[in-house]
Amino acid sequence: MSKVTNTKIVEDIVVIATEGYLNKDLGEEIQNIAQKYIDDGSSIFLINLKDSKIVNSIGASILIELIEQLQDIDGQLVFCDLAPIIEKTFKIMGLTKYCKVYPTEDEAVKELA
Amino acid sequence: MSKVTNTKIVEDIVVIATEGYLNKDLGEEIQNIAQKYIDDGSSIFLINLKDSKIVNSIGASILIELIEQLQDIDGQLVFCDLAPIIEKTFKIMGLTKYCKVYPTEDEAVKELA
Amino acid sequence: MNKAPTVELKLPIIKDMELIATQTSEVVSKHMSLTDDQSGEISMALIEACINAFEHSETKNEVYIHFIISDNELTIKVIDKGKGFDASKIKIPEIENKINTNERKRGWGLMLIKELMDSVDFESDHTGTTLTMVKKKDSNE
Amino acid sequence: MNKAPTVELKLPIIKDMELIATQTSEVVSKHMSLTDDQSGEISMALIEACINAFEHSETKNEVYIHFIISDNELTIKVIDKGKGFDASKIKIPEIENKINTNERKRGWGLMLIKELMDSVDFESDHTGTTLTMVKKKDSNE
Ligand SMILES: Nc1ncnc2c1ncn2[C@@H]1O[C@H](COP(=O)(O)OP(=O)(O)O)[C@@H](O)[C@H]1O
Ligand SMILES: Nc1ncnc2c1ncn2[C@@H]1O[C@H](COP(=O)(O)OP(=O)(O)O)[C@@H](O)[C@H]1O
Repeated sequence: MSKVTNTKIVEDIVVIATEGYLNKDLGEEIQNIAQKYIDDGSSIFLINLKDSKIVNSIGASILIELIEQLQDIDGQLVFCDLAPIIEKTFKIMGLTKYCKVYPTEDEAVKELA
Repeated sequence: MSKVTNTKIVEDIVVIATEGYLNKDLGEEIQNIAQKYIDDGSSIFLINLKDSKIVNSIGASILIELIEQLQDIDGQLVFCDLAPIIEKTFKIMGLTKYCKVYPTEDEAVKELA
Repeated sequence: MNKAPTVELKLPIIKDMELIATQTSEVVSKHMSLTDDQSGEISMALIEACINAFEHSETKNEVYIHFIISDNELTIKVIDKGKGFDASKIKIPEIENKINTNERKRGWGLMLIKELMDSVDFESDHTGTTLTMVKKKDSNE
Repeated sequence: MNKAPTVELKLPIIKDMELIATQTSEVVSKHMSLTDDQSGEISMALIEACINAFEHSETKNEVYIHFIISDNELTIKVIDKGKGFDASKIKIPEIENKINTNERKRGWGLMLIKELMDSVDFESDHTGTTLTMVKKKDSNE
Protein backbone atom coordinates (compact mmCIF):
# COMPACT_ATOMS: atom_id res chain seq x y z
CA MET A 1 0.00 0.00 0.00
CA SER A 2 2.81 2.42 0.80
CA LYS A 3 6.45 2.33 -0.26
CA VAL A 4 9.69 4.12 -1.09
CA THR A 5 9.30 5.10 -4.73
CA ASN A 6 12.73 6.51 -5.47
CA THR A 7 16.17 6.87 -3.93
CA LYS A 8 18.90 8.97 -5.52
CA ILE A 9 22.00 10.96 -4.63
CA VAL A 10 21.96 14.65 -5.54
CA GLU A 11 25.05 16.65 -4.61
CA ASP A 12 25.96 14.18 -1.85
CA ILE A 13 22.44 14.31 -0.43
CA VAL A 14 20.53 11.03 -0.30
CA VAL A 15 16.99 11.84 -1.43
CA ILE A 16 14.36 9.27 -0.49
CA ALA A 17 10.87 9.72 -1.95
CA THR A 18 7.85 7.85 -0.60
CA GLU A 19 4.26 7.14 -1.51
CA GLY A 20 1.29 6.42 0.75
CA TYR A 21 0.74 5.95 4.46
CA LEU A 22 3.91 6.50 6.52
CA ASN A 23 3.27 3.65 8.94
CA LYS A 24 5.61 1.22 10.71
CA ASP A 25 6.40 -0.68 7.51
CA LEU A 26 7.26 2.39 5.48
CA GLY A 27 9.26 3.83 8.39
CA GLU A 28 11.30 0.64 8.52
CA GLU A 29 11.78 0.63 4.76
CA ILE A 30 13.18 4.19 4.93
CA GLN A 31 15.38 3.22 7.85
CA ASN A 32 16.78 0.17 6.03
CA ILE A 33 17.57 2.12 2.90
CA ALA A 34 19.18 4.92 4.92
CA GLN A 35 21.27 2.35 6.78
CA LYS A 36 22.83 1.13 3.54
CA TYR A 37 23.76 4.67 2.49
CA ILE A 38 25.15 5.42 5.96
CA ASP A 39 27.29 2.31 5.68
CA ASP A 40 28.51 3.64 2.33
CA GLY A 41 29.51 6.96 3.90
CA SER A 42 26.49 9.21 3.30
CA SER A 43 25.38 11.49 6.12
CA ILE A 44 22.83 13.96 4.72
CA PHE A 45 19.34 12.60 4.06
CA LEU A 46 16.33 14.34 2.54
CA ILE A 47 12.97 12.60 2.79
CA ASN A 48 10.48 13.80 0.20
CA LEU A 49 6.96 13.11 1.51
CA LYS A 50 5.08 14.72 -1.39
CA ASP A 51 3.08 11.58 -2.09
CA SER A 52 2.59 10.58 1.53
CA LYS A 53 -0.40 12.45 2.89
CA ILE A 54 -0.76 10.64 6.16
CA VAL A 55 1.51 9.34 8.91
CA ASN A 56 1.19 7.54 12.20
CA SER A 57 3.27 8.02 15.31
CA ILE A 58 4.91 4.62 14.93
CA GLY A 59 6.27 5.56 11.51
CA ALA A 60 7.41 8.92 12.88
CA SER A 61 9.11 7.26 15.88
CA ILE A 62 11.30 5.23 13.56
CA LEU A 63 12.54 8.49 12.09
CA ILE A 64 13.65 9.50 15.60
CA GLU A 65 15.97 6.50 15.54
CA LEU A 66 17.38 7.73 12.26
CA ILE A 67 17.95 11.23 13.70
CA GLU A 68 19.82 9.65 16.60
CA GLN A 69 21.99 7.61 14.30
CA LEU A 70 22.80 10.59 12.11
CA GLN A 71 23.76 12.68 15.16
CA ASP A 72 26.46 10.11 15.91
CA ILE A 73 28.09 10.72 12.52
CA ASP A 74 27.48 14.47 12.42
CA GLY A 75 24.89 13.94 9.72
CA GLN A 76 21.55 15.54 9.11
CA LEU A 77 17.95 14.55 8.34
CA VAL A 78 15.63 17.00 6.57
CA PHE A 79 12.17 16.80 5.02
CA CYS A 80 10.41 18.42 2.11
CA ASP A 81 6.90 18.67 0.68
CA LEU A 82 5.04 17.91 3.90
CA ALA A 83 1.27 17.83 3.97
CA PRO A 84 0.09 20.36 6.59
CA ILE A 85 -1.04 17.67 9.02
CA ILE A 86 2.28 15.83 8.76
CA GLU A 87 4.21 19.03 9.42
CA LYS A 88 1.93 19.74 12.38
CA THR A 89 2.46 16.23 13.73
CA PHE A 90 6.25 16.50 13.42
CA LYS A 91 6.06 19.87 15.18
CA ILE A 92 3.99 18.53 18.08
CA MET A 93 6.40 15.63 18.49
CA GLY A 94 9.39 17.98 18.38
CA LEU A 95 10.95 16.35 15.32
CA THR A 96 11.22 19.78 13.72
CA LYS A 97 13.67 20.84 16.47
CA TYR A 98 16.09 18.35 14.95
CA CYS A 99 15.10 18.36 11.28
CA LYS A 100 14.63 21.26 8.91
CA VAL A 101 11.54 21.25 6.74
CA TYR A 102 11.66 22.67 3.20
CA PRO A 103 8.71 23.44 0.94
CA THR A 104 10.22 21.63 -2.08
CA GLU A 105 13.01 19.25 -2.97
CA ASP A 106 14.73 21.90 -5.09
CA GLU A 107 14.86 24.37 -2.23
CA ALA A 108 16.19 21.71 0.13
CA VAL A 109 18.94 20.67 -2.27
CA LYS A 110 19.88 24.27 -3.01
CA GLU A 111 20.35 25.06 0.68
CA LEU A 112 22.11 21.85 1.64
CA ALA A 113 24.47 21.48 -1.31
CA MET B 1 -18.74 19.11 -2.58
CA SER B 2 -18.96 18.88 -6.37
CA LYS B 3 -19.40 21.63 -8.92
CA VAL B 4 -18.88 23.00 -12.43
CA THR B 5 -15.40 24.54 -12.28
CA ASN B 6 -15.21 26.16 -15.69
CA THR B 7 -17.32 26.92 -18.73
CA LYS B 8 -15.85 28.31 -21.94
CA ILE B 9 -16.45 28.40 -25.68
CA VAL B 10 -13.70 26.97 -27.88
CA GLU B 11 -14.33 27.01 -31.66
CA ASP B 12 -18.11 27.11 -31.13
CA ILE B 13 -17.95 24.19 -28.70
CA VAL B 14 -19.23 24.80 -25.18
CA VAL B 15 -16.74 23.12 -22.85
CA ILE B 16 -18.01 22.44 -19.34
CA ALA B 17 -15.50 21.17 -16.76
CA THR B 18 -16.55 19.65 -13.46
CA GLU B 19 -15.07 18.62 -10.17
CA GLY B 20 -16.20 15.93 -7.73
CA TYR B 21 -19.10 13.51 -7.49
CA LEU B 22 -21.42 13.69 -10.53
CA ASN B 23 -24.64 13.32 -8.54
CA LYS B 24 -28.11 14.81 -9.02
CA ASP B 25 -26.99 18.30 -7.99
CA LEU B 26 -24.03 18.41 -10.33
CA GLY B 27 -26.12 16.91 -13.15
CA GLU B 28 -28.65 19.69 -12.69
CA GLU B 29 -25.94 22.32 -12.56
CA ILE B 30 -24.57 21.09 -15.90
CA GLN B 31 -28.07 20.98 -17.35
CA ASN B 32 -28.84 24.55 -16.23
CA ILE B 33 -25.63 25.93 -17.67
CA ALA B 34 -26.15 24.05 -20.95
CA GLN B 35 -29.70 25.42 -21.13
CA LYS B 36 -28.42 28.98 -21.14
CA TYR B 37 -25.97 28.27 -23.94
CA ILE B 38 -28.64 26.45 -25.94
CA ASP B 39 -30.88 29.50 -25.56
CA ASP B 40 -28.00 31.58 -26.91
CA GLY B 41 -27.68 29.34 -29.97
CA SER B 42 -24.97 26.82 -29.02
CA SER B 43 -25.49 23.20 -30.00
CA ILE B 44 -22.20 21.34 -29.44
CA PHE B 45 -21.29 20.53 -25.84
CA LEU B 46 -18.18 18.90 -24.45
CA ILE B 47 -18.21 17.81 -20.83
CA ASN B 48 -14.74 17.40 -19.34
CA LEU B 49 -14.95 14.99 -16.40
CA LYS B 50 -11.23 14.92 -15.62
CA ASP B 51 -11.77 15.93 -12.01
CA SER B 52 -14.92 13.90 -11.45
CA LYS B 53 -13.92 10.37 -10.55
CA ILE B 54 -17.30 9.08 -9.55
CA VAL B 55 -20.88 9.32 -10.81
CA ASN B 56 -24.28 8.01 -9.84
CA SER B 57 -27.08 6.94 -12.14
CA ILE B 58 -29.21 9.93 -11.18
CA GLY B 59 -26.55 12.34 -12.38
CA ALA B 60 -26.10 10.30 -15.54
CA SER B 61 -29.87 10.24 -16.18
CA ILE B 62 -29.95 14.00 -16.25
CA LEU B 63 -27.43 13.88 -19.08
CA ILE B 64 -29.93 11.75 -21.03
CA GLU B 65 -32.32 14.68 -20.87
CA LEU B 66 -29.60 16.87 -22.30
CA ILE B 67 -28.94 14.41 -25.14
CA GLU B 68 -32.65 14.46 -25.94
CA GLN B 69 -32.77 18.22 -25.99
CA LEU B 70 -29.71 18.45 -28.22
CA GLN B 71 -31.21 15.95 -30.67
CA ASP B 72 -34.10 18.36 -31.20
CA ILE B 73 -31.73 21.08 -32.39
CA ASP B 74 -29.36 18.77 -34.29
CA GLY B 75 -26.74 19.32 -31.64
CA GLN B 76 -24.27 17.00 -30.02
CA LEU B 77 -23.02 16.01 -26.56
CA VAL B 78 -19.55 14.53 -26.12
CA PHE B 79 -17.32 13.69 -23.16
CA CYS B 80 -13.61 13.68 -22.47
CA ASP B 81 -11.23 12.48 -19.77
CA LEU B 82 -13.49 9.83 -18.30
CA ALA B 83 -12.31 7.72 -15.38
CA PRO B 84 -12.52 4.04 -16.43
CA ILE B 85 -15.49 3.32 -14.16
CA ILE B 86 -17.42 6.33 -15.50
CA GLU B 87 -16.77 5.26 -19.08
CA LYS B 88 -17.89 1.75 -18.19
CA THR B 89 -21.05 3.07 -16.52
CA PHE B 90 -21.91 5.22 -19.55
CA LYS B 91 -21.33 2.19 -21.78
CA ILE B 92 -23.59 -0.07 -19.72
CA MET B 93 -26.32 2.58 -19.79
CA GLY B 94 -25.94 3.05 -23.53
CA LEU B 95 -25.02 6.72 -23.28
CA THR B 96 -21.98 6.04 -25.45
CA LYS B 97 -24.30 5.10 -28.34
CA TYR B 98 -25.34 8.75 -28.41
CA CYS B 99 -22.21 10.51 -27.20
CA LYS B 100 -18.64 10.18 -28.36
CA VAL B 101 -15.96 9.86 -25.73
CA TYR B 102 -12.51 11.39 -26.26
CA PRO B 103 -9.38 10.76 -24.23
CA THR B 104 -8.58 14.47 -23.83
CA GLU B 105 -10.15 17.88 -24.32
CA ASP B 106 -7.64 18.75 -27.05
CA GLU B 107 -8.50 15.69 -29.09
CA ALA B 108 -12.21 16.37 -28.72
CA VAL B 109 -11.87 19.98 -29.83
CA LYS B 110 -9.63 19.05 -32.76
CA GLU B 111 -12.16 16.53 -34.07
CA LEU B 112 -15.26 18.63 -33.50
CA ALA B 113 -14.01 22.01 -34.68
CA MET C 1 -13.14 -22.16 11.43
CA ASN C 2 -12.34 -18.50 11.79
CA LYS C 3 -15.02 -15.89 11.28
CA ALA C 4 -14.42 -13.93 8.07
CA PRO C 5 -13.14 -10.43 8.86
CA THR C 6 -16.01 -8.01 8.45
CA VAL C 7 -16.16 -4.25 8.26
CA GLU C 8 -19.55 -2.87 9.23
CA LEU C 9 -20.91 0.54 8.53
CA LYS C 10 -24.10 2.19 9.73
CA LEU C 11 -25.00 5.29 7.74
CA PRO C 12 -27.56 7.95 8.57
CA ILE C 13 -29.75 9.00 5.65
CA ILE C 14 -27.97 12.18 4.67
CA LYS C 15 -27.10 13.37 1.20
CA ASP C 16 -23.90 11.94 -0.30
CA MET C 17 -23.25 9.60 2.66
CA GLU C 18 -22.87 6.81 0.10
CA LEU C 19 -19.38 8.23 -0.41
CA ILE C 20 -18.42 6.84 3.00
CA ALA C 21 -19.33 3.41 1.68
CA THR C 22 -17.17 3.87 -1.41
CA GLN C 23 -14.24 5.20 0.59
CA THR C 24 -14.51 2.15 2.81
CA SER C 25 -14.71 -0.24 -0.13
CA GLU C 26 -11.63 1.34 -1.65
CA VAL C 27 -9.55 0.62 1.46
CA VAL C 28 -10.96 -2.91 1.62
CA SER C 29 -10.28 -3.45 -2.09
CA LYS C 30 -6.67 -2.34 -1.65
CA HIS C 31 -6.28 -4.57 1.38
CA MET C 32 -7.53 -7.50 -0.74
CA SER C 33 -5.26 -6.53 -3.65
CA LEU C 34 -8.19 -6.14 -6.03
CA THR C 35 -7.43 -4.25 -9.26
CA ASP C 36 -8.33 -0.59 -9.71
CA ASP C 37 -11.00 -1.63 -12.19
CA GLN C 38 -12.55 -4.04 -9.73
CA SER C 39 -12.39 -1.41 -7.02
CA GLY C 40 -14.18 1.11 -9.26
CA GLU C 41 -16.88 -1.40 -10.15
CA ILE C 42 -17.51 -2.16 -6.49
CA SER C 43 -17.71 1.56 -5.67
CA MET C 44 -20.20 2.22 -8.44
CA ALA C 45 -22.41 -0.74 -7.46
CA LEU C 46 -22.29 0.38 -3.83
CA ILE C 47 -23.34 3.91 -4.70
CA GLU C 48 -26.40 2.62 -6.51
CA ALA C 49 -27.28 0.19 -3.73
CA CYS C 50 -26.96 2.90 -1.08
CA ILE C 51 -29.00 5.41 -3.04
CA ASN C 52 -31.79 2.85 -3.44
CA ALA C 53 -31.78 2.07 0.26
CA PHE C 54 -31.78 5.78 1.14
CA GLU C 55 -34.40 6.80 -1.38
CA HIS C 56 -36.76 3.95 -2.22
CA SER C 57 -36.90 1.99 1.00
CA GLU C 58 -38.55 4.99 2.70
CA THR C 59 -36.91 3.93 5.95
CA LYS C 60 -36.50 6.52 8.67
CA ASN C 61 -33.66 4.50 10.17
CA GLU C 62 -30.06 3.99 9.25
CA VAL C 63 -28.75 1.86 6.42
CA TYR C 64 -26.29 -0.94 7.25
CA ILE C 65 -23.44 -2.03 5.02
CA HIS C 66 -21.34 -5.11 5.71
CA PHE C 67 -18.09 -5.90 3.90
CA ILE C 68 -17.20 -9.56 4.34
CA ILE C 69 -13.62 -10.25 3.35
CA SER C 70 -12.39 -13.63 2.20
CA ASP C 71 -9.40 -14.81 0.22
CA ASN C 72 -11.26 -15.18 -3.05
CA GLU C 73 -14.08 -12.69 -2.94
CA LEU C 74 -15.59 -9.65 -1.30
CA THR C 75 -19.23 -9.94 -0.25
CA ILE C 76 -21.15 -6.75 0.42
CA LYS C 77 -24.55 -6.56 2.07
CA VAL C 78 -26.62 -3.37 1.95
CA ILE C 79 -29.46 -3.62 4.45
CA ASP C 80 -32.40 -1.29 4.96
CA LYS C 81 -35.39 -1.64 7.28
CA GLY C 82 -37.74 -0.10 4.74
CA LYS C 83 -40.85 -1.14 2.85
CA GLY C 84 -39.28 -3.74 0.55
CA PHE C 85 -39.97 -4.47 -3.13
CA ASP C 86 -40.09 -7.29 -5.64
CA ALA C 87 -36.86 -7.17 -7.65
CA SER C 88 -38.23 -9.65 -10.21
CA LYS C 89 -40.88 -7.11 -11.22
CA ILE C 90 -38.37 -4.41 -12.17
CA LYS C 91 -37.96 -4.21 -15.92
CA ILE C 92 -34.58 -3.85 -17.59
CA PRO C 93 -34.04 -0.31 -18.85
CA GLU C 94 -33.10 0.45 -22.47
CA ILE C 95 -31.81 3.82 -23.47
CA GLU C 96 -33.69 3.62 -26.81
CA ASN C 97 -36.95 3.52 -24.88
CA LYS C 98 -36.01 6.54 -22.83
CA ILE C 99 -34.73 9.02 -25.39
CA ASN C 100 -37.50 11.03 -27.03
CA THR C 101 -40.20 9.22 -25.12
CA ASN C 102 -42.12 9.99 -21.96
CA GLU C 103 -40.47 7.16 -20.07
CA ARG C 104 -38.68 8.36 -16.97
CA LYS C 105 -34.98 8.70 -17.61
CA ARG C 106 -34.02 6.97 -14.37
CA GLY C 107 -34.16 3.30 -13.45
CA TRP C 108 -30.55 2.25 -14.04
CA GLY C 109 -29.40 1.29 -10.56
CA LEU C 110 -30.27 -2.40 -10.38
CA MET C 111 -29.05 -3.02 -13.90
CA LEU C 112 -25.72 -1.36 -13.17
CA ILE C 113 -25.28 -3.37 -9.97
CA LYS C 114 -25.93 -6.61 -11.84
CA GLU C 115 -23.55 -5.73 -14.66
CA LEU C 116 -20.76 -4.58 -12.36
CA MET C 117 -20.80 -7.38 -9.78
CA ASP C 118 -20.33 -11.14 -10.13
CA SER C 119 -23.46 -12.10 -8.26
CA VAL C 120 -26.37 -10.15 -6.87
CA ASP C 121 -29.22 -11.33 -4.68
CA PHE C 122 -32.19 -9.63 -3.01
CA GLU C 123 -34.06 -10.68 0.10
CA SER C 124 -36.95 -8.33 0.56
CA ASP C 125 -40.25 -8.14 2.38
CA HIS C 126 -42.29 -5.48 4.16
CA THR C 127 -39.67 -5.32 6.94
CA GLY C 128 -36.89 -4.32 4.61
CA THR C 129 -34.40 -5.32 1.96
CA THR C 130 -31.02 -7.01 2.06
CA LEU C 131 -29.02 -6.74 -1.14
CA THR C 132 -26.08 -9.15 -1.24
CA MET C 133 -23.49 -8.66 -3.94
CA VAL C 134 -20.21 -10.42 -4.57
CA LYS C 135 -17.06 -9.45 -6.41
CA LYS C 136 -14.77 -12.37 -7.14
CA LYS C 137 -11.06 -11.72 -7.07
CA ASP C 138 -10.35 -13.69 -10.24
CA SER C 139 -12.84 -12.28 -12.67
CA ASN C 140 -12.78 -9.51 -15.18
CA GLU C 141 -16.34 -8.41 -14.65
CA MET D 1 -35.52 16.43 19.97
CA ASN D 2 -34.00 14.70 16.96
CA LYS D 3 -31.28 12.15 17.46
CA ALA D 4 -27.94 13.46 16.19
CA PRO D 5 -27.01 11.78 12.89
CA THR D 6 -24.39 9.16 13.61
CA VAL D 7 -22.10 7.16 11.38
CA GLU D 8 -20.96 3.92 12.98
CA LEU D 9 -18.07 1.77 11.94
CA LYS D 10 -17.02 -1.65 13.17
CA LEU D 11 -13.48 -2.56 12.15
CA PRO D 12 -11.79 -5.93 12.30
CA ILE D 13 -8.27 -5.86 13.70
CA ILE D 14 -6.33 -5.97 10.45
CA LYS D 15 -3.29 -3.92 9.51
CA ASP D 16 -4.01 -0.42 8.17
CA MET D 17 -7.80 -0.67 8.77
CA GLU D 18 -7.51 2.66 10.59
CA LEU D 19 -7.50 4.16 7.09
CA ILE D 20 -11.18 3.27 6.78
CA ALA D 21 -11.78 5.45 9.82
CA THR D 22 -9.88 8.37 8.29
CA GLN D 23 -11.64 8.00 4.94
CA THR D 24 -14.94 8.10 6.79
CA SER D 25 -13.96 11.12 8.85
CA GLU D 26 -12.94 12.95 5.70
CA VAL D 27 -16.39 12.53 4.16
CA VAL D 28 -18.03 13.54 7.44
CA SER D 29 -15.72 16.58 7.76
CA LYS D 30 -16.63 17.71 4.25
CA HIS D 31 -20.30 17.20 4.97
CA MET D 32 -19.93 19.41 8.05
CA SER D 33 -17.91 22.00 6.09
CA LEU D 34 -14.91 21.68 8.38
CA THR D 35 -11.65 23.12 7.04
CA ASP D 36 -8.98 20.93 5.44
CA ASP D 37 -6.78 21.57 8.48
CA GLN D 38 -9.49 20.46 10.87
CA SER D 39 -10.14 17.41 8.74
CA GLY D 40 -6.44 16.48 8.79
CA GLU D 41 -6.26 16.90 12.56
CA ILE D 42 -9.26 14.64 13.04
CA SER D 43 -7.76 12.00 10.74
CA MET D 44 -4.45 12.02 12.58
CA ALA D 45 -6.12 11.77 16.00
CA LEU D 46 -8.30 8.92 14.73
CA ILE D 47 -5.32 6.99 13.41
CA GLU D 48 -3.65 7.15 16.80
CA ALA D 49 -6.83 6.20 18.64
CA CYS D 50 -7.46 3.24 16.34
CA ILE D 51 -3.89 1.98 16.57
CA ASN D 52 -4.08 2.08 20.36
CA ALA D 53 -7.35 0.16 20.35
CA PHE D 54 -5.95 -2.38 17.89
CA GLU D 55 -2.60 -2.81 19.57
CA HIS D 56 -2.76 -2.05 23.28
CA SER D 57 -6.26 -3.11 24.22
CA GLU D 58 -5.34 -6.72 23.35
CA THR D 59 -8.94 -7.31 22.36
CA LYS D 60 -9.70 -10.19 20.04
CA ASN D 61 -12.90 -8.48 18.94
CA GLU D 62 -13.68 -5.62 16.62
CA VAL D 63 -13.15 -1.95 17.36
CA TYR D 64 -16.15 0.39 17.15
CA ILE D 65 -15.99 3.97 15.96
CA HIS D 66 -18.93 6.37 16.22
CA PHE D 67 -19.06 9.74 14.47
CA ILE D 68 -21.74 11.93 16.05
CA ILE D 69 -22.54 14.90 13.89
CA SER D 70 -23.95 18.14 15.24
CA ASP D 71 -24.10 21.69 13.98
CA ASN D 72 -21.18 22.93 16.05
CA GLU D 73 -18.98 19.94 16.61
CA LEU D 74 -18.02 16.44 15.64
CA THR D 75 -17.79 13.91 18.46
CA ILE D 76 -15.88 10.70 17.81
CA LYS D 77 -15.89 7.65 20.06
CA VAL D 78 -13.36 4.87 19.64
CA ILE D 79 -14.45 1.84 21.61
CA ASP D 80 -12.59 -1.37 22.35
CA LYS D 81 -13.56 -4.31 24.54
CA GLY D 82 -9.99 -4.85 25.69
CA LYS D 83 -8.10 -4.78 28.95
CA GLY D 84 -8.32 -1.08 29.72
CA PHE D 85 -5.70 1.28 31.17
CA ASP D 86 -5.30 4.32 33.39
CA ALA D 87 -4.79 7.32 31.13
CA SER D 88 -3.78 9.53 34.07
CA LYS D 89 -0.70 7.33 34.62
CA ILE D 90 0.69 7.88 31.11
CA LYS D 91 3.53 10.38 31.17
CA ILE D 92 3.88 13.12 28.59
CA PRO D 93 6.64 12.32 26.10
CA GLU D 94 9.50 14.74 25.37
CA ILE D 95 11.73 14.27 22.37
CA GLU D 96 14.76 15.47 24.36
CA ASN D 97 14.32 12.49 26.67
CA LYS D 98 14.15 10.08 23.77
CA ILE D 99 17.06 11.08 21.58
CA ASN D 100 20.34 9.51 22.60
CA THR D 101 18.79 7.77 25.58
CA ASN D 102 17.45 4.29 26.15
CA GLU D 103 13.86 5.54 26.43
CA ARG D 104 11.58 3.89 23.89
CA LYS D 105 11.02 6.16 20.93
CA ARG D 106 7.29 5.55 20.89
CA GLY D 107 4.58 6.88 23.19
CA TRP D 108 3.24 9.83 21.18
CA GLY D 109 -0.32 8.75 20.46
CA LEU D 110 -2.22 10.14 23.44
CA MET D 111 -0.29 13.40 23.36
CA LEU D 112 -1.03 13.88 19.66
CA ILE D 113 -4.72 13.16 20.17
CA LYS D 114 -4.89 15.75 22.98
CA GLU D 115 -3.04 18.38 20.97
CA LEU D 116 -5.08 17.85 17.81
CA MET D 117 -8.58 17.70 19.28
CA ASP D 118 -10.57 20.21 21.35
CA SER D 119 -11.49 17.81 24.11
CA VAL D 120 -10.50 14.25 24.90
CA ASP D 121 -11.88 11.91 27.53
CA PHE D 122 -11.24 8.28 28.49
CA GLU D 123 -13.56 5.85 30.20
CA SER D 124 -11.65 2.68 30.84
CA ASP D 125 -11.84 -0.41 33.01
CA HIS D 126 -11.05 -4.10 32.63
CA THR D 127 -13.95 -4.50 30.18
CA GLY D 128 -12.52 -2.02 27.72
CA THR D 129 -11.89 1.58 26.80
CA THR D 130 -14.03 4.31 25.28
CA LEU D 131 -12.10 7.30 24.01
CA THR D 132 -14.33 10.30 23.30
CA MET D 133 -12.84 13.19 21.39
CA VAL D 134 -14.44 16.35 20.08
CA LYS D 135 -13.53 18.75 17.29
CA LYS D 136 -15.37 22.08 17.51
CA LYS D 137 -16.29 23.72 14.26
CA ASP D 138 -15.21 27.19 15.38
CA SER D 139 -11.74 26.59 16.72
CA ASN D 140 -8.30 26.79 15.26
CA GLU D 141 -6.94 23.86 17.16
N1 LIG E 1 -33.92 -0.90 -1.23
C1 LIG E 1 -35.08 -0.73 -1.94
N2 LIG E 1 -36.26 -0.62 -1.28
C2 LIG E 1 -37.42 -0.46 -1.96
N3 LIG E 1 -37.50 -0.38 -3.32
C3 LIG E 1 -36.36 -0.48 -4.04
C4 LIG E 1 -35.11 -0.65 -3.40
N4 LIG E 1 -34.15 -0.73 -4.35
C5 LIG E 1 -34.79 -0.60 -5.53
N5 LIG E 1 -36.13 -0.46 -5.36
C6 LIG E 1 -37.15 -0.32 -6.43
O1 LIG E 1 -36.55 -0.69 -7.66
C7 LIG E 1 -36.73 0.36 -8.62
C8 LIG E 1 -35.56 0.41 -9.59
O2 LIG E 1 -34.39 0.86 -8.93
P1 LIG E 1 -33.17 1.33 -9.78
O3 LIG E 1 -32.92 0.34 -10.85
O4 LIG E 1 -32.04 1.55 -8.84
O5 LIG E 1 -33.59 2.68 -10.46
P2 LIG E 1 -34.07 4.07 -9.82
O6 LIG E 1 -33.51 4.13 -8.43
O7 LIG E 1 -33.49 5.09 -10.71
O8 LIG E 1 -35.56 4.01 -9.84
C9 LIG E 1 -36.90 1.62 -7.81
O9 LIG E 1 -37.59 2.61 -8.50
C10 LIG E 1 -37.66 1.10 -6.59
O10 LIG E 1 -39.04 1.02 -6.87
N1 LIG F 1 -7.16 1.52 24.07
C1 LIG F 1 -6.16 1.23 24.95
N2 LIG F 1 -6.20 0.10 25.70
C2 LIG F 1 -5.20 -0.20 26.57
N3 LIG F 1 -4.11 0.58 26.77
C3 LIG F 1 -3.99 1.72 26.05
C4 LIG F 1 -5.00 2.11 25.11
N4 LIG F 1 -4.62 3.29 24.55
C5 LIG F 1 -3.43 3.60 25.11
N5 LIG F 1 -3.03 2.67 26.02
C6 LIG F 1 -1.81 2.70 26.86
O1 LIG F 1 -1.27 4.02 26.81
C7 LIG F 1 0.11 3.97 26.39
C8 LIG F 1 0.47 5.21 25.61
O2 LIG F 1 -0.15 5.19 24.33
P1 LIG F 1 0.34 6.16 23.20
O3 LIG F 1 0.54 7.52 23.77
O4 LIG F 1 -0.62 6.06 22.07
O5 LIG F 1 1.77 5.63 22.75
P2 LIG F 1 2.21 4.23 22.16
O6 LIG F 1 1.00 3.63 21.50
O7 LIG F 1 3.27 4.56 21.19
O8 LIG F 1 2.68 3.44 23.33
C9 LIG F 1 0.24 2.68 25.62
O9 LIG F 1 1.54 2.20 25.59
C10 LIG F 1 -0.72 1.76 26.38
O10 LIG F 1 -0.10 1.23 27.52
